[in-house]
Amino acid sequence: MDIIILNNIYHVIDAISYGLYAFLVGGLLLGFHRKIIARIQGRPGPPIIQYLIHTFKYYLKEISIPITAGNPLYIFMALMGIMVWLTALYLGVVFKTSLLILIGLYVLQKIVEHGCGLSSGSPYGKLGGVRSVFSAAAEVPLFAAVGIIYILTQSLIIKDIISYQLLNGPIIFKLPFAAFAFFILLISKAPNSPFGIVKDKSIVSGYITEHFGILESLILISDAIAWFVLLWLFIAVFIGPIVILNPLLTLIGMVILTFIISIICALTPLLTPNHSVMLQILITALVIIDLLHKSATI
Amino acid sequence: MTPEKKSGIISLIIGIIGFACIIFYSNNVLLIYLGTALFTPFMIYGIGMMVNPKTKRSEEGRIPFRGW
Amino acid sequence: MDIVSYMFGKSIFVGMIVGILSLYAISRQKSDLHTLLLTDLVECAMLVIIAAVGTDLAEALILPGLVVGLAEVLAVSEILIYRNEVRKNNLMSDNKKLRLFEEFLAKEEPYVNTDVNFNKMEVIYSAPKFIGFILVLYGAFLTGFTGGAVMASGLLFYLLSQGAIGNGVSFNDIKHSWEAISGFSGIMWAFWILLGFAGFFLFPEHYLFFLVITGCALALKVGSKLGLIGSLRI
Amino acid sequence: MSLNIDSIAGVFYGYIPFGDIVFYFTEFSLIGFIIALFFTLVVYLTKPEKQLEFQIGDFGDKLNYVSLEELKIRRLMAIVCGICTAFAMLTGDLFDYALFLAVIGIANMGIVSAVKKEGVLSAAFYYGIIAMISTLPLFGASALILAKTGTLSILELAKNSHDLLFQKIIYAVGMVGETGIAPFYAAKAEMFRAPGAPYILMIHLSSLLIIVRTVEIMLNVH
Repeated sequence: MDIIILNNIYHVIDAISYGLYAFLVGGLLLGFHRKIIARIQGRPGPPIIQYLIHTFKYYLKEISIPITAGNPLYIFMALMGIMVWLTALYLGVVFKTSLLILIGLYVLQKIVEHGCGLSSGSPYGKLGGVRSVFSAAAEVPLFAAVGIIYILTQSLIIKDIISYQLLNGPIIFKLPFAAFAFFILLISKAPNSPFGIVKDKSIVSGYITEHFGILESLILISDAIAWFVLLWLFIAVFIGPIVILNPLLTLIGMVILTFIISIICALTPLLTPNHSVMLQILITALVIIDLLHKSATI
Repeated sequence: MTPEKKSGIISLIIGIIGFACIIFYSNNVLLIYLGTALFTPFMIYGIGMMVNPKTKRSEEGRIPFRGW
Repeated sequence: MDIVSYMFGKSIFVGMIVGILSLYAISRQKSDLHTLLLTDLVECAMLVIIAAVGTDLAEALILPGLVVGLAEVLAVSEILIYRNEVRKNNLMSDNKKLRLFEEFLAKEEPYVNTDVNFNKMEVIYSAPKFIGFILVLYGAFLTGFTGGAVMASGLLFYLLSQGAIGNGVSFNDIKHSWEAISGFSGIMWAFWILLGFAGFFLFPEHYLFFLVITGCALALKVGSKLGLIGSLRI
Repeated sequence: MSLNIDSIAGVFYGYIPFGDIVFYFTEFSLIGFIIALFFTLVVYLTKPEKQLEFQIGDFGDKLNYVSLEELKIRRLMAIVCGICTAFAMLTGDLFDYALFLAVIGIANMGIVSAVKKEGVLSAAFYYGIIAMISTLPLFGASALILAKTGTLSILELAKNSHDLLFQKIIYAVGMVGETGIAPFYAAKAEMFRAPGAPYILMIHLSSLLIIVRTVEIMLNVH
């Protein structure tokens, strides 16, 4: 009996340390992202650990629940962000289960954005939430990409996808459209991205306008974990075991990906909501045509 | 007690109960990991509310939202 | 080739054509009401396609499909009516702006219409009688203890619904009916035990006759006994 | 049983034989089921927000008042929507799934039907029209699959290949219309402007979970 409990405690510590690792790496990468954008724009920029410093600073700030908020949804949404991404981290990175579950969890991130915006009752948050619903078009290519991957590998379990790549080489050369769709998703998740209509500065801070103090800190934590998980997923699904089986190489791959995305984010302007949605629908159409072509030939 | 403090205490209680459940009554590794994912945020929020400084505002409690 | 397989392709074709034609009509339509009616036509086309399969399973699928379609028509038409009402009100009253946090300052409660006269509905009067009658009849047909329970549920339902409508009787009437039903139940008990049950053992050769008496008397006894609860008008 | 469900939705835990309608559990469907139920609970517990709107071309904000009568209908509808979503995650019957989708559509309309804003009601009306039209491809495709294979059970359909590409495309089109995503959601996104956060959120959650689940079904049935 005692051994089981000790084992359980060991597993819990294991899980928490995984989460902490993901948070630290994701936070550093996001700080790096900010630094590169600053350098490209000719500014010195904040130090790389700025993201982590922000998180700890907000963690020690008091909050006050707005009079218009709908509780407990208002607080629960911030917690849900971390829940979603920790679950994605464990199911994807640790247990390597189905890709479909991870896509489902990514979709829940939309619920978090929408819920944060709506539950506060603030018009700015509301606009951020409604824009988040609009940009749900970014997920549709993802589903098509999942279909394409399934047709190629006959499996959606990440473990199987990795072992497929061990035999046949990286998927990115075989399915460029699916990889492109996934890459667009990464870009739209990055801060200051051309698709970042949700956190547009013209609507104050978008959906996190009302989530300040410790709640903002929670959202920052979840964003850092999300960045780690999404980068890992891209590398695991499209580039494969050469990079993913060695933690150090994985880290280097993440840094390179972040670097590419930062350059894209720094050099492109923010699109207006309708242009952003139109572009995403265009990519969707492209990927769906690819899916139909692939499934018709098989 | 302000509603903020109250929410912190409630989430701390939920977190502690949840962690006790997964440590004492679970024998599946996947379940332990998912339980950790579910209850860690409650713990983080609860502890954060406990270490929050005392407010310096004269009227403690609810205010209209920040964008106003 | 049987008739179902012969007609399958043609039925599907007809369904699709009806669907596409009504979509075209919807696109040309300006009035919301007409749009709604034409949408119902699309649902009919959906039923045609399901019916084209022509098996038992397809038959079982048509009904839920129809019900869901009707429910959607009802919901959408309800929204249409409500929208038109709101639009009319908006046109009549000039858009007055609410003050900030007026809700926390205002004292009066919003008006909720509670005095709806539900008793005017015909179904409230006719349905309980019919359901009660069917249940009593079915209970008599079943006989025995189960039959008694079914019968009693019919009686109970009828009496309770009468009470709910407010169609109640005076206290004296209740007393009389209570006495009458319990007396009847006692007689039926005697029938069951003495005539049926004892006779069953005394004259085994006429078992069928006594069995029928027992069954019927038991049904009536249980039915009337449990039906007594209904006359309490809880 | 050698199923490719294992390689799509994670570990296959088993099924409940409820007559024709078989509910089956996989890792994916269990997580979806629990999320939907959990969210329904949160929505039930949450007090509604009090929404402020800014005025265009004017100063000052407008506070949206939500009456009690309006709230009760919406809460009921949100709970119906959540329960339907939860069981749509588990069901193993194509027609049953289509029915759940239609009921979710009705519940979505019900959530916004009591709102006293003309724009929201118009959006709900157009969404309802699209949802009704898309019952044709949705139910029609399941009927076509029934005609071609003789079964509607996803577990049966997953066992061997039936060449159902065309039917699957029609089914997916029906789902897209019913949940009101990408090309159709111009109508639906307007609905989100209605006041009353937790209930409106249920619309979004149900449609997103349904999309993921549909992808799973489309991959399973082949």
